[in-house]
Amino acid sequence: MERPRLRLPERVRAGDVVPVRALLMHPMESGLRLGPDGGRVPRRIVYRIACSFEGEPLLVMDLEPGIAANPYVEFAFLARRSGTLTVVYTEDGGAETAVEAFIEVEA
Amino acid sequence: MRGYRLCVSRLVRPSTAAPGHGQSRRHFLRLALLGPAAAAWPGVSLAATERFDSEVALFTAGRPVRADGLNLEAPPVAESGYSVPVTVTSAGTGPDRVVRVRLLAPDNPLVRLATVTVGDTGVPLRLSTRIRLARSQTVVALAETAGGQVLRAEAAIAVVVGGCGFDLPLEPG
Amino acid sequence: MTGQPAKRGVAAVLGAALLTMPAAAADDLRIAYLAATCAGCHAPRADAPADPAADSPMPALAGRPADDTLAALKAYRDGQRPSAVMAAAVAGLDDATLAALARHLEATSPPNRPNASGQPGAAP
Amino acid sequence: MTATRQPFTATRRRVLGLAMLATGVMAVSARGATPAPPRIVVLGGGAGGAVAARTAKRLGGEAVSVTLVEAAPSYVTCFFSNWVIAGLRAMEDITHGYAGLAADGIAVVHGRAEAIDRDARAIRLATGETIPYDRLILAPGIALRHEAVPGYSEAAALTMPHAWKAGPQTTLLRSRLEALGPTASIVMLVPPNPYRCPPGPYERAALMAHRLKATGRAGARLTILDAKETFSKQALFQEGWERHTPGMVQWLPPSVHGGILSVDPATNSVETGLDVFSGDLITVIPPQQAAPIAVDAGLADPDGWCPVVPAAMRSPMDSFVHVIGDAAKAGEMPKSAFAAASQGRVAAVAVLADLLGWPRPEPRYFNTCWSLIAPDDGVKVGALYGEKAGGIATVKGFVSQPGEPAAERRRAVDEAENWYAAITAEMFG
Repeated sequence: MERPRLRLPERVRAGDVVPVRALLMHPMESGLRLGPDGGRVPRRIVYRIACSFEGEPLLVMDLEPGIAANPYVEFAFLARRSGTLTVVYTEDGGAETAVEAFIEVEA
Repeated sequence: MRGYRLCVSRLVRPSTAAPGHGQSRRHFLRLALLGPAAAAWPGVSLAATERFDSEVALFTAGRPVRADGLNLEAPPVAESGYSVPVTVTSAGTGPDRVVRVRLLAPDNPLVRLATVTVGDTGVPLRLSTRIRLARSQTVVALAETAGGQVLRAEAAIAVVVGGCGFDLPLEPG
Repeated sequence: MTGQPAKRGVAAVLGAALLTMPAAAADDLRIAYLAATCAGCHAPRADAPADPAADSPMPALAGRPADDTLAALKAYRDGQRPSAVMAAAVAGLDDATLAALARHLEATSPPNRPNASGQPGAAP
Repeated sequence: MTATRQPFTATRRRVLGLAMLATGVMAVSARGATPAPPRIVVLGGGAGGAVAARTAKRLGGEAVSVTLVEAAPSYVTCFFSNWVIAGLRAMEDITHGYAGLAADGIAVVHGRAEAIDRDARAIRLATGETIPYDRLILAPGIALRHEAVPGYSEAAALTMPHAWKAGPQTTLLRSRLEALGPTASIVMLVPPNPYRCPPGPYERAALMAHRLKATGRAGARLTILDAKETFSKQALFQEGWERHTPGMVQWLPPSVHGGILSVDPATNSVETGLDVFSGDLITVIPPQQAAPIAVDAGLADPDGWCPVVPAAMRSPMDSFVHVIGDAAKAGEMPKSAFAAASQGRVAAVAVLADLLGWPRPEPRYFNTCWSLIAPDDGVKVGALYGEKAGGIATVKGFVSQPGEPAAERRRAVDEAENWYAAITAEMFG
């Protein structure tokens, strides 16, 4: 899998809303498409995106083939303390790729 | 996508999501929202309606469905069904905080798009992603609150798919 | 290219005739303009066969019998012959205009470009 | 009329007769003295300018003098330059000379125009020479606004080619594409509307991916960072990319990539609101506006494009000037060679009607944009346009559909090739 891309502010104040934007370049092959040879292209999708902050789950997305190629998710959480946000992508077959970002929260 | 907001819950009659109601209401919505474009849409097969209704039933588990408290934002017209932005929002906090969201595309070959489990983010729900649409249809978001209520919102999206006529806006060139 | 001094005389005669037909002359520019719009697509490729009936998505129109061209233009306009491009191209043109355009195209010699055999196109 | 001219067609003779009549009337009014015919000057020898000049001369004959001012001795068409980048055509195939215009009796001046003196009704060349006009048809094309992309410049274009003006940039992008490895990453920046050739970037992506795949480099990836949320023929392109080169082309709108912040030629990277995108090859198509000569002459709006009166492509700022082609704001017509040629014909007959006292024909604006999705898979979009509420608006349009039979797509490729032959014949004779 390609390197996931994650954007969030580097430094915020406690009580701020922290926007999270995560993108992974991935074909999200639906399994419902015919290839050039006329045969069905086998399904290969990212079926889970798990976002956690210091080990606590913030958002877990279970994806179906109806999610667009290059799955993108945007959400927000409340800045309470400094720590690491982790996003783990799991694709069919079990392969995983993860990206982390540290956010410093000023009191 | 700013400016493409569509607060569908205002346009929808409170729904009980009873099996069999889905198709006619969606049909009504199309006519109401899209006018002449709706006439060009192929009818929904009975099997597709059943798949959708069973998805709804699975999520609601017999609980009543509220048509307020949840918004689904999407462009009313999508140039292409390959990647359509959608945003689910809810102002609910405390017991009304959204803990789970399911996105459904009734007229896709696979009705279920995604299920999102929301942890303690500390802020009201605002979730954006991008979906595939096989054709024009009304996308449905279902949500479950911490207090166990089920919310529903819809957004009608006309998919141009290469221009099913020039009655829909199409960029020149 | 060969000189055509005789034709200058013909032009002068036609010019004199137009003195007494200002309305027809005015129409000439309009039809000549419309014919020019056709040339945006309908010019023979350098490698195209000389036969205008040969299969080409945009056949040469110059020198074609006016009746054939007129029938085709009407069929496109009225939707009897399917072509979204041609339907748009002739939309809103009345029968008289299409007939004048067809006659104009018939009277036009094919462009004097070398064809596959390296010879200039034939003048009418 | 000299013995070396082409034989006249019957129709040309009739129109020329009209032209002679007009000349005669002027001669009478001047009490026997033969005045010089009115001067039509066309500035810019692209699709719009060349077609305007040739239409004016063909229909106006000896009743008008037509001069074309163009800096370049030969013209490389931007249309079909994507075919060259992908190795489907050679540079020679899209390079044309102006000899045919001179043979028509058009005075072709190869010089760089420096300014338009609207008061004196003359063009000033870099050599100091001035060319007076009675009517000016201005077809100057676009200027690339390199500076609109932070970090980009004319110098940076040697590292991150735009290839949006055909010529050395086309050759550069082609050679850079050829040099890429089997798993190379390419990043393409696409500007906001309006810009020259709306479907061009997406055709380029399709053809670059085709070239890479056809040369054993299917592992390469092309990421489009677009300034727009949607684009021309989007579904057709997205379907085509997936069908012909699955997984090779990724398109990201600003709502996903977060907006272009800057480019860095030193590190071959692009910073967006989401992340830094690095590439082995980065191609930047910068935002555009009308060429400086039109802007400097006060013929452009604050947005950098030249407004026109729809009936004749005449400038509302100067009734002696008509602006055509990519520099003009032609309502719903896209900036394409086909559209420019269509506008060139309208401007030419409007100028003739104006100068010679003929009734002006109602304009019929038309456009078709063909795009290749693969060498044997073509799509098109186009329309007839008319004057509507003071602007140029679509009257009747057409567009290819997803899932069309292969034969129809192949036919669209034939049409595109046929059109190329037709328009270059119309431009250059």
